[in-house]
Amino acid sequence: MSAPHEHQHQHTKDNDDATHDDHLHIVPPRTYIIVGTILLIFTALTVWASYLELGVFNPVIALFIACVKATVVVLFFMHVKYSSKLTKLTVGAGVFTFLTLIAMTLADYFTRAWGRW
Amino acid sequence: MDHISQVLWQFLEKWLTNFSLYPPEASKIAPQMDALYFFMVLVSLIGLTIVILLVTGFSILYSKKRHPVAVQIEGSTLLEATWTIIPLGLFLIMFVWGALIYFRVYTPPANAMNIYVVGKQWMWKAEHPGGQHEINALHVPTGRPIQLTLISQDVFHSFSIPAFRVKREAIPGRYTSVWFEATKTGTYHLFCTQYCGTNHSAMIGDIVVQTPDEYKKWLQGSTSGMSLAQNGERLFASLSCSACHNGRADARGPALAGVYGSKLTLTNGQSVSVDEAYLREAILNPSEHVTQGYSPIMPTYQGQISEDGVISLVEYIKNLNSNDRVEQTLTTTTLLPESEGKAAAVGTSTGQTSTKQGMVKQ
Amino acid sequence: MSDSTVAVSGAQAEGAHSGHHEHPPYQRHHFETIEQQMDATSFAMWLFLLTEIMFFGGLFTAYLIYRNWYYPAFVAGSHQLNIFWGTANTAVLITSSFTMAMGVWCAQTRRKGGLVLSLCLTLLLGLVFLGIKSIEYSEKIEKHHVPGFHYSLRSFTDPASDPEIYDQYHDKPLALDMARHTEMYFGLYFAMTGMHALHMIIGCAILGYLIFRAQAGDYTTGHVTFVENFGLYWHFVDIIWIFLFPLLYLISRHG
Amino acid sequence: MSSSTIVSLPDQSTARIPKVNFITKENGLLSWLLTGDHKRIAMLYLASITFFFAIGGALAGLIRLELLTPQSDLMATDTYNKVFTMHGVVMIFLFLVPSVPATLGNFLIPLMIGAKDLALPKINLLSWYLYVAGGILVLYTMAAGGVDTGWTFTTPLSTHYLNTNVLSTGIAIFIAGFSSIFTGLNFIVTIHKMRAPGMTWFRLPLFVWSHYAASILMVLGTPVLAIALVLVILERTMGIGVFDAAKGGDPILFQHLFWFYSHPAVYIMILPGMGVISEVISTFSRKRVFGYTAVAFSSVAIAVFGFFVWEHHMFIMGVSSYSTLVFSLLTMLVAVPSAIKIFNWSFTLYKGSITFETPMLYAFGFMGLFTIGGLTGVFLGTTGTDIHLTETYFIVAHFHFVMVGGMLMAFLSGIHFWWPKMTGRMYPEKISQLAALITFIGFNFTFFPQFILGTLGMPRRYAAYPAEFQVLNVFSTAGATILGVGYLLPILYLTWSLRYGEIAGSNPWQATGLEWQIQSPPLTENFPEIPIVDHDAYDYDWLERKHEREREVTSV
Ligand code: HEA
Ligand code: HEA
Ligand code: HEC
Ligand code: CUA
Ligand SMILES: [Cu+2]
Repeated sequence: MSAPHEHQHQHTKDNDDATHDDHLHIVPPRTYIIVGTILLIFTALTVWASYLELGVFNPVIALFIACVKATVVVLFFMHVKYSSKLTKLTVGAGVFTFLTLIAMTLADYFTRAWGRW
Repeated sequence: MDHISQVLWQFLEKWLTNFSLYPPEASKIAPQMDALYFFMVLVSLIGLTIVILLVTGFSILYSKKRHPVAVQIEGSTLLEATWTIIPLGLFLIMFVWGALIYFRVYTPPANAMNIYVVGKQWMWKAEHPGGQHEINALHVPTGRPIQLTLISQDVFHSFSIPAFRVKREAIPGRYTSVWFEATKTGTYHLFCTQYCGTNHSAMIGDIVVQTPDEYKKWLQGSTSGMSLAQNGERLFASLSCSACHNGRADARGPALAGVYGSKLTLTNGQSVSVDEAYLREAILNPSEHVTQGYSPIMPTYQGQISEDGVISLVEYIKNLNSNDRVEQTLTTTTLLPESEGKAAAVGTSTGQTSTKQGMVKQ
Repeated sequence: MSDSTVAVSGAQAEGAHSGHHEHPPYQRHHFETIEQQMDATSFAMWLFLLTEIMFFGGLFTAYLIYRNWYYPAFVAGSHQLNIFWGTANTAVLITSSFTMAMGVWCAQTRRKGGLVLSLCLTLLLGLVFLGIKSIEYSEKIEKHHVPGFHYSLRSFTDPASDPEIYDQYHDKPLALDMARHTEMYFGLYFAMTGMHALHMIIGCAILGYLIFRAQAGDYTTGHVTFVENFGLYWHFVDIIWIFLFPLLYLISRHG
Repeated sequence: MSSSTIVSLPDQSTARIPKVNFITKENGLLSWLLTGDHKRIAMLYLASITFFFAIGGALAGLIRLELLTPQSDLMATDTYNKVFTMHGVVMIFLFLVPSVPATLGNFLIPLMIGAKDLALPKINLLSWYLYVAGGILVLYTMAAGGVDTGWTFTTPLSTHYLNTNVLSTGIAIFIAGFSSIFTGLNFIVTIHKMRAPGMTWFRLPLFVWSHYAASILMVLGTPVLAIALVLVILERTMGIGVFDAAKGGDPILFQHLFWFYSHPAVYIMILPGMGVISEVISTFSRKRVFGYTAVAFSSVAIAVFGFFVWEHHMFIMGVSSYSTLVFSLLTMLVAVPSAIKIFNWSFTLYKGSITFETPMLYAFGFMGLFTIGGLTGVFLGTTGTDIHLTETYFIVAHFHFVMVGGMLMAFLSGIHFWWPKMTGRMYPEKISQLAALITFIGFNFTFFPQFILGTLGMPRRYAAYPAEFQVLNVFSTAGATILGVGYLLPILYLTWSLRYGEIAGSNPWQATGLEWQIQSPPLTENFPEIPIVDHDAYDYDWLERKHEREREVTSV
């Protein structure tokens, strides 16, 4: 089998953000199987949790589980755990802007209830 | 030639008489707003002058002729810090000052006289508490804080009185408010400043500021019979509100006397203070904020009362200080024809969301 | 004189294409090395996914506001969704993500058969997802729960008229004003799942193309970028669903 | 300051345009329509945005004509509404957003960082086609009777109360938006991954930094506009209710989504222009930009803070007063980096050796007009004064000062500056200086009176207005006429110069950027051999040394 080496350093230039070994990191199928199973288990978990009477914690738990699942997908299926800083930063920037949109918009909606608009 | 110069002269004259550079200051807030405005103009002029002086000065001093070889300079932390911090400081002053004015403009004093304004494509309708209606005009007295409670029947509009330096958007589905105290008599422009479709530019009118005496006279001269509260009372009866809100011990709904201005606790634990906006919500979307101790049985009146009708009801409830008046409506209900009372109580069964149906005549 | 200031003189221009190092056939001319090309394309894919995050961000914002305002309507609306189909679909999609990840692995390790198989499975699961989704949609259409098209409030003002759901949750009837807001719930439901389904459809189309090329052996000679990038897309669509599922289906399921 | 002290043109009798260059490389329409070359795509963009600028300008002319008299006599009010809507849509989405980035940015970024092309040439071409598709849809909209929502698409007006072509316009902008996303995405990838050896982040020309910042905004902001438009379309076709107060929706939510894009969009529009100004001012004062790092980081700061201020477009629209505090404060913060830039540019002139060619004149125009425009933006960002000034001609004046006085001046500055590089030929210097002057004068005549009109309270989007505003409006219209001449001139003489202009040689301005060290027009592959960069941006000593070395070589 002609699989490339897992860590092959080949710096062509001094680009600070280029760590060239990312692409060649091959995640073994075992990891995928574990991750896939975890995801299925968490799916069952979240359905089960939704039948419990937890008040405000129902959505909290549902979202928490969803976040865990999403993180696992991003880290392993999407290889971010093995990727360059740049990729991690990119994901971070996306999540940050997404939260900005939501949080700053809701800031208007929640403070309207304080009485003045 | 002669003819032409005459025309020209007329034109010029017309121009000169129709020319102004600054709007009149006709409200209490206007001088305060202008103080800030001129402060900002001043800062801007200084800033602009500095920039212009720098650019032209250096251009002259260091033109290629005078200064053939450039001296390379990296930068200067001190200078850069200066022009970061000074503008920032000035901007922050403007922010604080501006915010103070903003809150003043949008926080009506408790003793303000309330006038309702309904905007719709393409006219303004003002409703005085005494029941006087005005279209594209608003009469107000000097020396008295006036609160406007605004709502739109369709799209966004904006109620703008440049001479007062106040402006507030009238939005669909929710009351907004603004207040002012006029100081100078006269007639001023009223504009709709939010783009609202074809005749946006025709949605204009006059603000007539009168002395309190003149205003009183005007009020008397233009009463149309019923005050808002009286009209509300009529509606309260005809829509059978009094069937539940009759103030009796066995009533299905809470007594409404004195509810305005009080604080209510809702079933979801929230506490709300009852203002015009809340009353409107309580009538149109009752099940969204159910008062503690009651069940959500009150039907929605959405789509059955026009905004003017809601305003009358709100004004009526606001002025309910004791339950006597409600008792009276109970007697009037029985006098009214059956059908009108019924028409309002339906609505639970149909799944229609149309807003046009079942309007009760005002 | 200025012509002579050219850092790279014109004479060299002729020799521009005298390739001095070996390039794999799939390397584009303007990249120096194949690593640079792979880096660039995968970075571009990530940036594209950022735009997708923000695209759905607008929908999530709308959802959060209205769910907060009209909670009872959203609960009643969510009871109309079939939790079995929802869960099944989540499982299907997660599995497809897994097969996609395996596909990438096969491409990386140059296993052509495995790659084609994984891609086919992924496509199959994607289609199953869409199939289930269309079953769910048709249920809504039958019940007149599509906003704007003779939307019916009956299931909410009179839950008992909808025995299937009523037997499960024993919902109390909603007041008319609140019941009307279920239309908002379904509006968002269709907007969100519709946008998601659109992404799935595009994904399936690309998968078809990928399978075709993989069959020809295109991705098992070291040129895996396209497969990898498509994998990123597919996983992203999966993540969106991971959030849509609890938000839309699992609001207050307890009776 | 007589003509062109800095220009070092080759001897016109012997000079030739290099036979092999990106323009002559291939012939035929198809070779342009299917090209992957960033320089050719830039030219395609240049032609198409000029076309749309002419349309937008013609519509502006109609606006100004109508406003000559207080009554709505030239056209009916709804025609007027359509005219300003199409003017806004065309100018913003089809002209100003792509103006500098898609033409100059496209052309120059690979050259400046020493790359052979953008990272994704096909996506680049796709983005042009998307632009064209969006443009055609806008043209279709106009032909089909136009749309009168205003460029801001305010709900529920756009969703429930108009029966004009809202859908086709919405789709057009949606598509044009993706064109912009792809441009931004391409730039970010290119700047990260394609820099030549030695071209570190802090050696990048500031033009590249500002495009990087603008690209971040394009990538993260535009999709929110897209989803806002999708929701408008769904609301119009299905009535899903999210923006419909009658169904419990909140029309203000649309404003949030729209301005979440459209505020950052104003920085998408200005940042690339600021990049141009950095290059031009440095070149014509022969000095490195004062405080390079501060200017570079201020671009990024504008981009980041730009995401947190959108609500300042909604201060009186019924948002919570408490949230206006936050957004107003952040608006003040975002204004500071712009001030930093203005002062740093001013001090770049200090102890320089300044000449006054056309690009520099436009740059000076930019500095003055953008300062006015920006400072009046602060008036609007201050909650108190915004109450009086919002939705009046004060806003119209504010944004024309920043967009026309700022960005359009910067665009023209850049076009003149890099014209010799792009085409290999010079334009007639005297006429172009005159045009710059005319533009400046005409501009001030057109838009300065509008500040006064706004303070007086004249509302925007009015086809008819009270008679006392007429004098100032006549001024404004007269100014617009001058302005129109000012814009027509460059179109004419630049076209003329394509054929008859003097041969420019590779570096007529003696500028330091990498793009100036290769032939003009450049080769298709830009650099036959990827350069190795060993000096900072704006290193005029390096240029000097290089010339010296070359002289030695030739004299030996
Ligand atoms: C290129 C486009 C562009 C740019 C760069 C800007 C820049 C800014 N804009 Fe503007 N804006 C628009 C385009 C733009 N704007 C448009 C199109 C609209 C209208 C949309 C519509 O409704 O149709 C608008 C509307 C608009 C509003 C909404 C008004 C309303 O609807 O009520 C506001 C409010 O805060 C605002 C603020 C600002 C501010 C604070 C800046 C700042 O970034 C400016 C910063 C710059 C400076 C501050 C100048 C430099 C400073 C100095 C040189 C310092 C001087 C020295 C001292 C103070 C000592 N703008
Ligand atoms: C990039 C953006 C941009 C540019 C460049 C311009 C340029 C101009 N704009 Fe505009 N404008 C906007 C963006 C822009 N505008 C926006 C976003 C709005 C808000 C819309 C809304 O409310 O929804 C607006 C609104 C607006 C109004 C307010 C309308 C109202 O509220 O009622 C006015 C009024 O004077 C105006 C005038 C002008 C003028 C005189 C020019 C001049 O600078 C134009 C000068 C150019 C020319 C005159 C053409 C040059 C000549 C040629 C290219 C030759 C070829 C021409 C032909 C063959 C015909 N514009
Ligand atoms: C079927 C009975 C019924 C009718 C008819 C009815 N209401 Fe109510 N109303 C209630 C009940 C019960 C409540 C308390 C629960 C709640 O807040 O929804 C209430 C609450 C209110 C409140 C909120 C104040 C408070 O103390 O909670 C207002 C205001 C109000 N009603 C006004 C009206 C008006 C105006 C009408 C007629 C147009 C009307 N109601 C018709 C039953 C009714
Ligand atoms: Cu009403 Cu404009
Ligand atoms: Cu803004």
